[in-house]
Amino acid sequence: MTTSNLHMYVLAAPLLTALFVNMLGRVSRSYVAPLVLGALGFSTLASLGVLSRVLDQGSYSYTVGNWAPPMGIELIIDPLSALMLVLISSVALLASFSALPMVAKEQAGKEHLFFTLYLILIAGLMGLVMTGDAFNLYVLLEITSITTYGLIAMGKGRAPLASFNYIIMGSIGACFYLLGVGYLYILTGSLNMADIAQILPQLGGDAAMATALCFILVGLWIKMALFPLHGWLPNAYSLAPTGAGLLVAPLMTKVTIYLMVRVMFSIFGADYLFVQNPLVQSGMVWLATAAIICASCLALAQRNLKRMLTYIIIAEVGYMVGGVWLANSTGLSGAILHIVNDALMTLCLFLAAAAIAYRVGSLDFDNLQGLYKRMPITMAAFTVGAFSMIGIPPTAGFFSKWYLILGGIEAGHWEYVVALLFSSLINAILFFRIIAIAYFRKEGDHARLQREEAPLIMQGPLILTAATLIVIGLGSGPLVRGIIKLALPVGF
Amino acid sequence: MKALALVATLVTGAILLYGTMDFPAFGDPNAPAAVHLSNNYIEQAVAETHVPNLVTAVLGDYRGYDTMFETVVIYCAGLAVVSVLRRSKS
Amino acid sequence: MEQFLAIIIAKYNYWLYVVLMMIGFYAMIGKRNLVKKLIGMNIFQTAIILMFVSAGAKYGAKIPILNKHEVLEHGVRAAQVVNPLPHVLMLTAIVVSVSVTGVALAILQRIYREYGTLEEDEILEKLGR
Amino acid sequence: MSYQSSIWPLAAVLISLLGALPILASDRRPNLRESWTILIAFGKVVIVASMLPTVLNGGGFVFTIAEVIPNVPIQLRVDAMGMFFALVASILWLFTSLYSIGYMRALDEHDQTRYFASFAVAISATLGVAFSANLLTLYLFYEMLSLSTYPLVTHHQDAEARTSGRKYLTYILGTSIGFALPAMLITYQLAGTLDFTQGGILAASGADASTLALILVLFIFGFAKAGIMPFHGWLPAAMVAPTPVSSFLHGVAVVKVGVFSILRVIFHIFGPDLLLQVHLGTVITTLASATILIASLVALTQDNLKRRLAYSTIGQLSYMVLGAGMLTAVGMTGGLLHIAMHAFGKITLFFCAGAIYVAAGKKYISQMDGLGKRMPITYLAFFFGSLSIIGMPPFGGFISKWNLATGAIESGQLILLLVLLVSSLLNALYFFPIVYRGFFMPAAEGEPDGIKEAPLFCLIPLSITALCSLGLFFWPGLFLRLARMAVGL
Repeated sequence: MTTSNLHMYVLAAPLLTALFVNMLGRVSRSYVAPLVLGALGFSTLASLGVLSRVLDQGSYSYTVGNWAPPMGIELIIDPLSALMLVLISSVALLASFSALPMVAKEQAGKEHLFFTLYLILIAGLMGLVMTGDAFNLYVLLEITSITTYGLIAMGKGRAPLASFNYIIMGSIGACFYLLGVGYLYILTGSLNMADIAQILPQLGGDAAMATALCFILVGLWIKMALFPLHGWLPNAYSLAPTGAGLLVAPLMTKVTIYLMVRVMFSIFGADYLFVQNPLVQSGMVWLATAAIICASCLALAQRNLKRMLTYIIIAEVGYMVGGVWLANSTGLSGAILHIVNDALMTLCLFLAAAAIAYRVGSLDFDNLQGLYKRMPITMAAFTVGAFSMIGIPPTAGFFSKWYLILGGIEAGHWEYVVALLFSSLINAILFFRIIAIAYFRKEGDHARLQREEAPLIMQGPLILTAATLIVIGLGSGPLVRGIIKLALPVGF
Repeated sequence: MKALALVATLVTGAILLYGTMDFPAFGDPNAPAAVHLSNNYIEQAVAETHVPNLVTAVLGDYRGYDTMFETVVIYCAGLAVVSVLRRSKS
Repeated sequence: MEQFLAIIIAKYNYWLYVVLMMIGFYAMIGKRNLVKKLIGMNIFQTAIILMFVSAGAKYGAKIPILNKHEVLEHGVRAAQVVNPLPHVLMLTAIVVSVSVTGVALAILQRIYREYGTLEEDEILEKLGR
Repeated sequence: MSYQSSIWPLAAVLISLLGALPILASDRRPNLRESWTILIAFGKVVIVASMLPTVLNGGGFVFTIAEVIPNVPIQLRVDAMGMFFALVASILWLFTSLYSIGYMRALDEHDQTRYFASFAVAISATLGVAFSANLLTLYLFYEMLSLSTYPLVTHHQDAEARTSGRKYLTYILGTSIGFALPAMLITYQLAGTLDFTQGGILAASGADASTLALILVLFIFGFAKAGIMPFHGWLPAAMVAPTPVSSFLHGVAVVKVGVFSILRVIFHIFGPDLLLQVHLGTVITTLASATILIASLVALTQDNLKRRLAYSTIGQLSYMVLGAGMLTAVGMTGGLLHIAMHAFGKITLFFCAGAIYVAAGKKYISQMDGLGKRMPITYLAFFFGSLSIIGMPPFGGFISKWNLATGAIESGQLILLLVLLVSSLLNALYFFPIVYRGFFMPAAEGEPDGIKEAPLFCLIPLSITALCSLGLFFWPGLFLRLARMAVGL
């Protein structure tokens, strides 16, 4: 194994293991857990290797099958994609620990099917962050979508309906993206991002270019559930099987935001987006502002923990989209840092929700009373995750919010600054409402509650994630200086 | 609702048509799409891959990575259908 | 006006496919029957496929299957062969489209099993009860 | 001033934070748990005191925890001003710990482990604020204090506690996120740093007066723990907490953290010179004066003893802000000094209120007739405390008020002198009736006879703090010197 194609091993491990999980899982369920954890553990280590190599020796591009781009498909391994690889593999690994017992409980008899789709989804996400080819991106986007459709539809009750809704919306998004790529292809004759970026400025085709940009972006916004295109997300994510939600909720929207960043800067370039079209740029910040405020208000109306979290995810999408479109390096660093932090925060909260669901069953607010006595460790970790979402130092969420707000001030977009602060306050209300419910009990109920924690395999990753939130918070200086500054596109 | 859908459709269509303004005419042999990559494939593919069918050459070789994922898509879809339709034992 | 017509005639393929796409798109977002939505999705995707393929067309060119020996000896004039790349892309896109349709149909089956109907309004009514 | 790198500031902060762990671990053995509490409190005083000589000699300590944002590390630094506050807080925590044991045991409260653990975290945060080297670190510990006191405020876990807890968080967290955080970010954007620097960091930024005014107001309201009106409502609400919490946190630590933060901002972010230059001192003094007068008037109307003390606290806190707003060295010394003087006085008063509740089960002033004869020590201590707060010689409060009055005259704002005088009169009006009722009114009919002094664990700390209030008049030297060093005299 040489290190020059280590990133391919990161991708191949879950993809190949998926086959074995399906085959061996039929024979015996006991093969599933070691295979899944082994593959993802390997991927995590390998992706760390990729990251350290990139930081050490700089970005490199990899040509699949040795066909030089733009003829063949190019993979780009730069600090940003390496960081995303680490994020995806580690989040997936942590989520799997908790997903295993949940799936055994909810999907008895279908574990091998579930985890095959699950691993392919992870492989798809890894492929997405590495690819440098616009069409390849579409194929991978559809892989992640189809696996997600399947995973969500495995849920109970209304889940298939939510999944169908997601299929329709997701297909519109994918089709729009494909249309945009088609326009770019007709315009330039190329599919390689770097190649397109090189040809585009030499062409006069402003209308087609703008249309392509518009459709690619709208397509991705549907996939990332940017308000007001978010309609499919709350049902899909809250009704999905718990094990699927654990993986999908932290990663899908974040990876799509990464894709937006990639497409924006690798194909169209900052100059075209921000300098030539300042109106679009500030319009986008306003849209993000509206997204943050509306999604936060919608979250207030929810009476179920998971549904509330899904609306928070939508609000956080607004954070990052706004940060990217602020068009300064502070805002962009904040957005990238927030991709990492938000993935971990969401993971932490969903892990806690899974642990609660495992013991309590329902996640409606009324059923959470007295939880601090019953599941103190789970709730402690939940509290850390909640603090991070609110943005209380020294948890990670504070620091990404710091950069985002600072970027907003720098760019003079005060509406965005206000929206971020507003959303922090709403998050504080949302989470302290839950904390209060879980801390207090029904009037007059003074029976000594039994401690009944979730199994260790669910607690372990939860505690680890909560600790990571604090460690990343305290280490955000080196993280930004050492990785994210390097990950910014050229010109920032 | 239907009116909204109609408006959305018309707007989308109008933008798409507006975008086609810059496109080369149908069948133009000098269109960018017809000269940039395509010429490379047509001229070199046979020599490089020894496959007379250019579509196969590109599909199986130059863009084999895509094709690998294409098969994965089918595999996923099959699995998803099975897992959605099979009732769980619990 | 004449100029405009000339543009349309020169690019009539795109105009046709955009109209087709929008028929599908409208069905996806406007129709209340789930199967019609799915059919709309297929129309949309098919129109995109057609658009891509038509972008690869060249007047007077032949299909991209060549005589290997002849090419190796004499080479080939690119203008005489249509662009193979859109075909390749669309093979993949067709596969994706079929797969999504398959999954969606399976899900529709489950929905039908559960609610006994595929009309969105009726399902929502049943859920509201 | 030269700072030497040292682990001691961190130790001072961490000892009680880590101390929460053995407290939690000894959940089922109350004696062991309380021994831990005392031990940690004592250790904390020792560590803080051990740094005192260096600070008095013009030195200091610094410790960097983490480098988080360019130019803004999470860093602890011990200087005269921080030392001043840390000394007050850690000494009074020791007394409060003793008092807590007596109070909680006498009332047989539930969940005492959680109580003591949260308390330990809260004092950690307080020292963290005292030793913060920059605004970000201060903000971090400020939030930590808000959150760690939430379980204390809602300790009773009933409907009233729930409402108050919500109010508490809404005010404290809401203002800190809504006002203090953006103010801090704008400051960072303007100055490129958040370090507390003698003379301020904003002077060099060239910001115009309206921006500065905006930042200043955001900061003053953002640190709502200082109870500047109209963001004072949380303090009376927080009185549902057990009395030791009210006495220490809402008489000393929490509220003074708010004041301390505002003072830090005025002294070391803006710098008095800059504020003088753009005439922003009046903004501070106007807000503070209004709060002083209104709070004193409201206090007159309160029948619940703890609520009356709470409104008194709101008024007294604004004295400190007022002193800082005078922007003269003497006024600023007075403001800072009042942190200590008020702390010793007010904690005595709260201790007494708690002792009365423990011994007689009474919360309302109108029910306390004739109680002084049965609980003479408690009532005498209460009398001492109130005299100190009113500012009578020979009690500590006189020294700080004297400085404040001098500062008012020096700054040429005689109206402020008038505010001080009127409010002192009001202070007397709302304190003396309590003492008078206790000693000279006959007890109500049908009063049970068994009422006697509270347990020793309660009585001893309150006597000591009352005597301290007295002693600080004669020996204010240490605090006076630290305060003068802090303002650069």
